[in-house]
Amino acid sequence: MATYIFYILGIIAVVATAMAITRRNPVHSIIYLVNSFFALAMLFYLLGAPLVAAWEVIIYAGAIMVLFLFIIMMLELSPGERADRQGPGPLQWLPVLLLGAALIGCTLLLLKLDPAGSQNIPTWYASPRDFGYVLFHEYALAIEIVSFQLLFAAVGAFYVGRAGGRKEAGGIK
Amino acid sequence: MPEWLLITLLILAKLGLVFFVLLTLAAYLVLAERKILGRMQLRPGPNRVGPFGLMQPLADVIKLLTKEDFIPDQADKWLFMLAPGLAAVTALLTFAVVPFGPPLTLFGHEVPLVVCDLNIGVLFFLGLSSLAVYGMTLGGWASNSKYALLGAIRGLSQLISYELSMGLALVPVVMLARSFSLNDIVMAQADVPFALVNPLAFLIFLISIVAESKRIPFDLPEAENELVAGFHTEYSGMRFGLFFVGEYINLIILGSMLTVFFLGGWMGPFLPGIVWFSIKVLLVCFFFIWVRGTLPRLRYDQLMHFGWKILLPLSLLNVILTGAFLLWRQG
Amino acid sequence: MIVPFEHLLVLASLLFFLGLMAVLVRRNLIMILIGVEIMLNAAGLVLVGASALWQQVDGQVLVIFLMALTSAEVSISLAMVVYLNHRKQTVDVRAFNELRG
Amino acid sequence: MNIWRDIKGTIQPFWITLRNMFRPTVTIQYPEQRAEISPRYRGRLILTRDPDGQERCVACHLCSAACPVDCISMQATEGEDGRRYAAWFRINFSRCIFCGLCTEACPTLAIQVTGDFELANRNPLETVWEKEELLVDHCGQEPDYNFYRHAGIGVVAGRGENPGEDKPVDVRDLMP
Repeated sequence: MATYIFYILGIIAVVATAMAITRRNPVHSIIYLVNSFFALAMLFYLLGAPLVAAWEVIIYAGAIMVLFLFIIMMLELSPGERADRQGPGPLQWLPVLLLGAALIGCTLLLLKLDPAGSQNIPTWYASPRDFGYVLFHEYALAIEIVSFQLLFAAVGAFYVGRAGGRKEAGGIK
Repeated sequence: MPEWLLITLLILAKLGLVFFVLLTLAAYLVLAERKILGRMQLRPGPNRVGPFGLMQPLADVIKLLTKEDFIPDQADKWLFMLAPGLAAVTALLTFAVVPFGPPLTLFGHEVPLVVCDLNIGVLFFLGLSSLAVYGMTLGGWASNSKYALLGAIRGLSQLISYELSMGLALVPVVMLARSFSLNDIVMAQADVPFALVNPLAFLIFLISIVAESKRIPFDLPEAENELVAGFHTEYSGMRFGLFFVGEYINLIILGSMLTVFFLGGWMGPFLPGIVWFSIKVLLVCFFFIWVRGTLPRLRYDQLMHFGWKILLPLSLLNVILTGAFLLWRQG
Repeated sequence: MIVPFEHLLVLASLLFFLGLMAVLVRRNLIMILIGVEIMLNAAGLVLVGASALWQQVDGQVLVIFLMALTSAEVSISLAMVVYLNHRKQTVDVRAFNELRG
Repeated sequence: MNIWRDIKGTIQPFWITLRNMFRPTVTIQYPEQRAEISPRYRGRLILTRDPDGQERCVACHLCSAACPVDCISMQATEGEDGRRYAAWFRINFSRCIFCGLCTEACPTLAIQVTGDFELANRNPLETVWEKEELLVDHCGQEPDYNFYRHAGIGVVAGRGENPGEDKPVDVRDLMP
């Protein structure tokens, strides 16, 4: 059962991502991407990581993609007038597709060499309690570093937004 | 009857019950809101359709169903059609984790009165409430109208700002209950509801859910006298109806979340659990309507100032204080 | 048992290369950032899979750090996009081909 | 303290709205209950008649000139006996603002206001009232007034025969 769900979710994720990167309209690609993130979140749940699945939805689908949507809307790329109207043609796609195919081929060859690859993933479940224990005991220093980095990011975003906003009256808040 | 069939049937029955009750309650909440607002303004409210206007929701639904479904010319058609459904579905889904009563014993089985008791119920609620932004935003963007776009941008930034303090107000609750499951959180409030244990978190959560429900005094996304009707300006017929129903279902959901997290859920003396739960949720809904009848709308900069400079630091401080208190109590 | 670890790695690499292709081929700044997000997610999938394979929580912890870093990165880079859009009124990368801004 | 004032100002209105909830409503259930309108209410316009049953309106256009929204229009004509009257008279009640300026302007007290306010209609064209609908069979608020008895024109009675009116002066009489 879990095996089938894995493959279905994997196909959904890949197809949705492929649709997302080929759409001309950024808003459409964001919708497809949110779809793909949902599939990924369910994959995480399947692999025994309920907390990561929840955060995938809350942070990626609920915050980061919303931020993208916000920026697109603020830059006034309405349905009538699109940012890159023509989009990349087949001529631009061809070399990238070839490159991607080559890279995937290399990956497959490498996987063949690795003996760990053929191991099966067991059914496993990390309860939020275990997760929290490891996070706050073994990685306490890393949490401090990451929180500092979030602070720097907040200050940086504030500075960049303020500098951009000074030109126009009011600007972005 | 095999075990799995019974369990499936019970889950389906609970789903159907929740769905039916939620939709009916949402319809009658609209009527209740109009009635109560009317009484607060010294007028009787709708009283024409049926006795005391009790058939008004039915009349509204018939009106909405028979109206023309209008799609603007330059609109992004698919997203325009998708958005209202998204708004209603995200609101409905959240109720899956709400425990609305103590476990019942049916056919020798213990049936928990919750559609699905997830062990990460709090995160499920937060995730879905962060997805609720999409219905509104996409609806506003896809309409290709300036008022709808402005309403959508306003709503988007308002919702993601107040979601932070809402989530942070829930952290003390999780710390006190030592679980993400809503059932355990209700169980932890058997003696004292968390509203009395941690009144600051209660207050922050209350203000944040008023902002999350996009209602007065935080109804900037649909401020009628500035933005026509905000993000649903271009909607008509049942698509508008879905937005409308979604909003009221969202109200019930947020009310039941407040009940579960801070008012002790279905805990209460004498009466059965479901009755206590309904009384508490309806009281919270009345409070929402009361707020709407009382307070004026905030200005947009006041809203952002309040969210980021007052509510967010307060909720962070509250997390620290609760943690210190718990550590001190442990000794 | 769910699936062989290989299959998960193949899925993750497919997602990663799709993200890479988006970064390489798209000329819209926002789409390039989206490609980066896809690649980060693919990395997260590998981490969670490895965490399940060896039944250790550390992989999941790394994914949480990944998400925190990503949100920081996105907030900065989107602020930059807004800033660049203010300068040149476009988000096409071809407009930003000189060092002097 | 400013913040205490703010908190008080936020909490206090809740008590006021809650108190208002239990006060009796002031709504009048209109089709069943009727509002008691003031005797000086300015409602729908009518065209009244003389005490002797003739039309008062002399089609002088003063009401139409006084009307701020230009909702009155008419066509003047004259009868065999020298009596002026309106060939047609039209008031567009969908434009009328019920200000009553026309009644103040009317020299013959022909156009008058009534207490009627139920003018709602499904067809907008039916809110345009013609002379036949406007004209009533009574004198309205001034039952004794007859313009032609004061105007000095020999329409109702011969010249100089109205009460309080001198005989017409024969100018040739004064010839030296």
